[in-house]
Amino acid sequence: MAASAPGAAPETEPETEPETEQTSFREEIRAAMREALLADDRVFLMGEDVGGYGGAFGVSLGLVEEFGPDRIRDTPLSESGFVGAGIGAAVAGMRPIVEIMTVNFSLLALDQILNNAATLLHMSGGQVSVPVVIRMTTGAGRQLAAQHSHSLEGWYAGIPGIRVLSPGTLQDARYMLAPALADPDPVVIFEHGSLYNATGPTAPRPESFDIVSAAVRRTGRDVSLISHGGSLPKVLAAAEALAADGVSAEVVDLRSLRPLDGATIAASVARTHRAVVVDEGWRTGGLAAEIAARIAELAFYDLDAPVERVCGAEVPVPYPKHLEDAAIPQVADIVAAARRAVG
Amino acid sequence: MAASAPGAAPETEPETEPETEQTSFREEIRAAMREALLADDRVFLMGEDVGGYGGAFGVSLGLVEEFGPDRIRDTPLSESGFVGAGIGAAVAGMRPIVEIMTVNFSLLALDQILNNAATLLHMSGGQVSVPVVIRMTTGAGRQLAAQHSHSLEGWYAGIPGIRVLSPGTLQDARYMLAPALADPDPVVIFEHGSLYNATGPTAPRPESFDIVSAAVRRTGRDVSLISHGGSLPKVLAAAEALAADGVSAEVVDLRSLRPLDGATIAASVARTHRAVVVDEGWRTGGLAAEIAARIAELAFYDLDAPVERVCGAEVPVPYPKHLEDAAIPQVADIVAAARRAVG
Amino acid sequence: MSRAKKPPQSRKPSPASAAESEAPAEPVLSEETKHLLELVDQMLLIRAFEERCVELYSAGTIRGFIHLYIGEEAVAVGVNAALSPDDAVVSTYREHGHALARGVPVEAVMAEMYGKATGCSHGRGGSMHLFDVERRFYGGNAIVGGGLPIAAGLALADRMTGRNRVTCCFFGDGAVAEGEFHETANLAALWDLPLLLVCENNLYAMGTPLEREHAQTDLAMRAASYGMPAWAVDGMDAVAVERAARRAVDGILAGNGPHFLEMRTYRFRAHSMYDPDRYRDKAEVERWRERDPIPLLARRLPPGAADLEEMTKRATAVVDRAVAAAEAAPVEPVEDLYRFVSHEGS
Amino acid sequence: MSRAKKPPQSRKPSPASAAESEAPAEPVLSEETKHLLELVDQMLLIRAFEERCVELYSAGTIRGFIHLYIGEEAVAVGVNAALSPDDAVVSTYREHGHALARGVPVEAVMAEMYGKATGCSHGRGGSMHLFDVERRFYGGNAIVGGGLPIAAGLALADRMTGRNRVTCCFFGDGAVAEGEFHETANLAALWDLPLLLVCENNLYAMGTPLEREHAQTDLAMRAASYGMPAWAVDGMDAVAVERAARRAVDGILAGNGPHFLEMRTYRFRAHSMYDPDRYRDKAEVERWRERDPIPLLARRLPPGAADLEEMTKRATAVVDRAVAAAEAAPVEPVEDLYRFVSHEGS
Ligand SMILES: Cc1ncc(C[n+]2csc(CCOP(=O)(O)OP(=O)(O)O)c2C)c(N)n1
Ligand SMILES: Cc1ncc(C[n+]2csc(CCOP(=O)(O)OP(=O)(O)O)c2C)c(N)n1
Ligand SMILES: [Mg+2]
Ligand SMILES: [Mg+2]
Repeated sequence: MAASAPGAAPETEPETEPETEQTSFREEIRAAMREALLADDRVFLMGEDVGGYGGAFGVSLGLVEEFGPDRIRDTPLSESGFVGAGIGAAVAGMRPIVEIMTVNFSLLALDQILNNAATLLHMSGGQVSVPVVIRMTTGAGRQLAAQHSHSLEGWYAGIPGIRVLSPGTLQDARYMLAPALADPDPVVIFEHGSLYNATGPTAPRPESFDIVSAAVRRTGRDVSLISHGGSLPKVLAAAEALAADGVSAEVVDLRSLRPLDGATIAASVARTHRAVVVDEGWRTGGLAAEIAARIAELAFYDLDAPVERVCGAEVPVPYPKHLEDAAIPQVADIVAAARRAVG
Repeated sequence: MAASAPGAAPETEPETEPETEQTSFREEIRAAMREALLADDRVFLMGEDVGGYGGAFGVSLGLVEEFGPDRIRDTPLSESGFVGAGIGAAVAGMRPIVEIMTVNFSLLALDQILNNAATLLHMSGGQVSVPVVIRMTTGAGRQLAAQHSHSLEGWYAGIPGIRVLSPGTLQDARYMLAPALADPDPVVIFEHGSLYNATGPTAPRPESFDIVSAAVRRTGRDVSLISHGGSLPKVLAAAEALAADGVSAEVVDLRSLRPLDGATIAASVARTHRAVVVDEGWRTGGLAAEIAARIAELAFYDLDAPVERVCGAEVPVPYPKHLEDAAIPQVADIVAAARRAVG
Repeated sequence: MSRAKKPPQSRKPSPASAAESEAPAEPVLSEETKHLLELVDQMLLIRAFEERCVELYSAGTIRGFIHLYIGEEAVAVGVNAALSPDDAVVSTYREHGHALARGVPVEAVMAEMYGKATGCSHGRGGSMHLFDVERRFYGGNAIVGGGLPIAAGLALADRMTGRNRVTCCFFGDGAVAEGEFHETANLAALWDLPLLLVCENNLYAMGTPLEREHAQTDLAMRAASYGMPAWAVDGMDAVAVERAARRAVDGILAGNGPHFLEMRTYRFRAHSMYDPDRYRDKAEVERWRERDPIPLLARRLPPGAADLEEMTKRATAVVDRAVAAAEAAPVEPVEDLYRFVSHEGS
Repeated sequence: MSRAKKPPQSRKPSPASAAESEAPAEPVLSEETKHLLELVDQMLLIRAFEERCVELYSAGTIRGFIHLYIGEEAVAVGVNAALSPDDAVVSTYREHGHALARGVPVEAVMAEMYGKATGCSHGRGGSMHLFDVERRFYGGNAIVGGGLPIAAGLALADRMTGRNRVTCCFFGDGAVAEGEFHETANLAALWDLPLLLVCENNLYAMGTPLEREHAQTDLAMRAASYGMPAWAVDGMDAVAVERAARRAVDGILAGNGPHFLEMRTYRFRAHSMYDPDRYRDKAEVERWRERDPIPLLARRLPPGAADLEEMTKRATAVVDRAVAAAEAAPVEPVEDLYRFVSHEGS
């Protein structure tokens, strides 16, 4: 299905993309998986249509030809079954990368993720490690309507026992996987569907690289724009627009949604005294709520204005473009919220 | 399983309970269902062991004898299947009460609840109504360990398209069901396992009764203690302790977790200038985060101190009593948080 | 209420045949021939509708995920012919054919593809979420297997209220691997629900061939293991499909509980727009195209009874009008974003 | 690595038999008799352990949910006898018997019931979450059906790394209705996983009798529909259980993929402590008690070979020591609450 996402046509895009120094999220994630598969026999990729089809979004295109159907393993439509099998294989010492086609379908595997992956280590008194990496596409923006447009990062970020990552840059798309696989605990990686085709220059291999700290992608004085993943480009564009307008916005990219890097967030707010949190998930009880609450706890006396939340509208995402656009954060909404914050 | 909860032994307790003017949560919920079954042929109860067994917590004890196995319908262990069937029956005009034994198992039905129950009305452009009521037990406190002690109210409270209720008083246990069944949209009712045996005088049938507004259970000047469901008794006890100590605490019972009654919350904080939110769910991304964020938005300039969150520790709930007690909010924790708030 | 098997002509005519009926009916045609002509008309309408969707999608006029039914039309029209207006239908994201065969107006379906306020789901759903409650069409569901428990619930309501009618649920071969299929099959058989389970086995779940989805590829046999009548049918032959569906519906109405039909069919197009269809052998696709359900059924008609060219023109004209209407139709105002979230419009 | 079928005595002896082995072995006993005596010892230990649990629970010493295995012991000891130490086991919340048969030290299991730091899960899990990774016992799982996909994953790892060993998953008749059973059975059969599926059919899922859980109550036949060898076994007869398990294990090790065994058994006690057992006819319970697996097996031994009274005393003594140790053991300090949440102790 996903393959029909206009924005995510794996088969057409790669061809048309300049293959020189430019690269895309899709290619970087594929390169990361390829490297992991080459480096460690225990690593394998499992999910619906990851093999012959190349992945619903074409992320694993070509891998089955190189690594074979055993390590690039197509699964039946059985989300709870194959995610649980990935968890079990990890318990047995493998390093599975389990791809859930989209976060929408991950609800069918949530029992396995919460009650087993996140819980086995503790229930067993430290005996059972679950070094599994679960990748899933998230987000709206391609007119896929109510059952294919969720952003449930906030729920996963609330589960003790797992690590949750949300790459928003090509470098993170490329280099977050290795440390995730090295983590003895379960790691969930969210890939925003609208980023797969995002291109840019290939990032150099970083000297040191962590998956725990947030990154300040742009420094500013007047307001902190805090976001991650698919919203990051919009936030950077908003910061640009605000600058043109004399408002100096700092952009904090969370990168890790669990654990949250409260120190970096608080430090930024301590500098700017104002915060806007941008997350595509539903506003009530979403990730933005936690970040707003944290800021109010960590930087209460630094805040000069209420924390602004720019979130998804609380509707099952509608199909028509004009309504979908209205349902998820747009650059203009971020700019407006920042203006309210700076008063 | 649940039937073995010491605190929830339906077969032993009712006998030992004084049957005169005193009543219990269990009896009030049963009375509410009985009334609904008598009042409307479209109402039926469906779930695992709701019939002959009387419900895992004995809530439906005796109903199958009165209404028969068709309307008090035992289901196989198929959470997604029978919850979905309840949704479908509601679409067809019935008024099903679907009992999910505990919230822990509701993860297996979450796809049906989110992607169908909460979404069908919108996806169909207003054509498909889903007047289903889903009851589930929630919470820890009975040493049931990591897979039987969740409090996921915060997740459900974040789903557009459904109403979420959390009775914390005998009166709400008794009278929330009828308006929930009258609601043309899906309603999820959380029953805290530790409340079933809570007893008190039978509440009079209220003149008017709503399921949208929060209730101030105790008025106070110095701090607002905001909570719901199973934590309410602890919060009232904390208020008592604080009073003995010269701290006047106001107790706000949310009652409805979605929609949240922001007005009542804000009004209380406007009076007290300090807030402590108490919820048994994991702190990060839980219900308390949303309430803290709301307060900071609605009452920013009224707040004299950061909002305190007293929540479940971020661990899969451990089995031993001393560790479980340490993992969920206790009266002492609430008192301490209130003291921090009033400074 | 019990009901007798209704003769074909008593069933809701499809829009296309409605259009046709204005033309003077060829007097010499038997009822049976007229019925088959109606099925051909319905298939032509679905085909014309979807071929137009391809153009509109390529032009960027319609968006989202579009899953074409081209090649599988005999299943939708054959099954629908066995259903009566008060039966219910639950479908998937590949449901243009089911909706049109059910009689959802072409204009409303096309407007939905456009996301217009006049769409059969008010424009909120798009291709994967077509609804028409008046016709008891309970929708496209885009979660594979997600419609199965809902269908069981619709059937349960009829069972509990003693209404003798059928709920028909369409799903694919891939859906059979989902736990929800298992739970629904067991519930339906256990509770003797009036449920018609129609598995459209087109041999692939996206890019995964049947034999890599299922250990036991005889899906009818798998279903039979739940203790329900189940058999496989040539899904390219509308007559065979209708006959099987009638037998199943009669069995259900007779109180024999759920029935499972494995419709052996094939999609001529890729899984969805832009799927490059790398995983299927072109020769295989060609072999199936030779069994295109439309000419297959037309060949069964008495010589001269079916002028496919003429009938295609009529279907195309119906689609043309639907496109024109959709183009002209209004969209919902942005202010109405929160409409339909709840009855209160919370 | 391939491996030969190991003779019984090469298997890890259970603590009870270890205790026993200190006593001079009766010289006239055949290997077979010794092996059966060992199985009786294991069953007596499980029985004694659980009867003590009832007392401790009633006294309020241990808490949480306690699901007794009393009456089903033959399944645990018979299946375990067919497994070798490098095989893996995944179980349910009714797993005292599986853990003890597997050789998890009684002291560690009893300490876990107490929630003590010396428990086999450090006291974190309690009755429903017994773990012992050293013995490849991957735990009690309290989500019905939740262990099945995990077991498939353990088997998948062996399959991918070419280790020729078995993963055994225990689950109940009720679990077969869960979608996860279906998904796991299909995956295992599709991928030829070395998985032994042991369904403990005790005729009830909590208070719901088999015929109200399943449309098709012949569970072995249902499993066979996935294309795997499956048959029913007298679960009260430890010898029949072991024979069947050996056949299945041999088939799995020979590369024939997953096998399913339906163990026809019965729980003599209620579903859990405090379940008043309203839903079962006392006469039915009595009939089954007449087939108590312990005397049933003892009767097969040569006259005089088994002194049940004496053996029971030994088992009770083992449990006494375990209780004493558990009583004396320390609990984890509250400061360690966050321990084991993640390797970082985040
Ligand atoms: C639960 C779930 N998993 C995965 C998907 C993505 N997806 C959409 S259609 C499809 C293939 C379904 O195959 P089948 O059931 O045979 O139906 P067909 O498309 O062949 O008609 C997949 C994997 C989904 N929509 N829902
Ligand atoms: C997913 C899930 N649903 C419901 C429960 C509650 N529950 C615990 S055991 C049980 C009955 C299981 O029956 P069966 O599988 O036959 O195993 P048995 O207890 O008979 O050994 C139920 C309903 C649960 N623990 N998990
Ligand atoms: Mg298919
Ligand atoms: Mg059972």
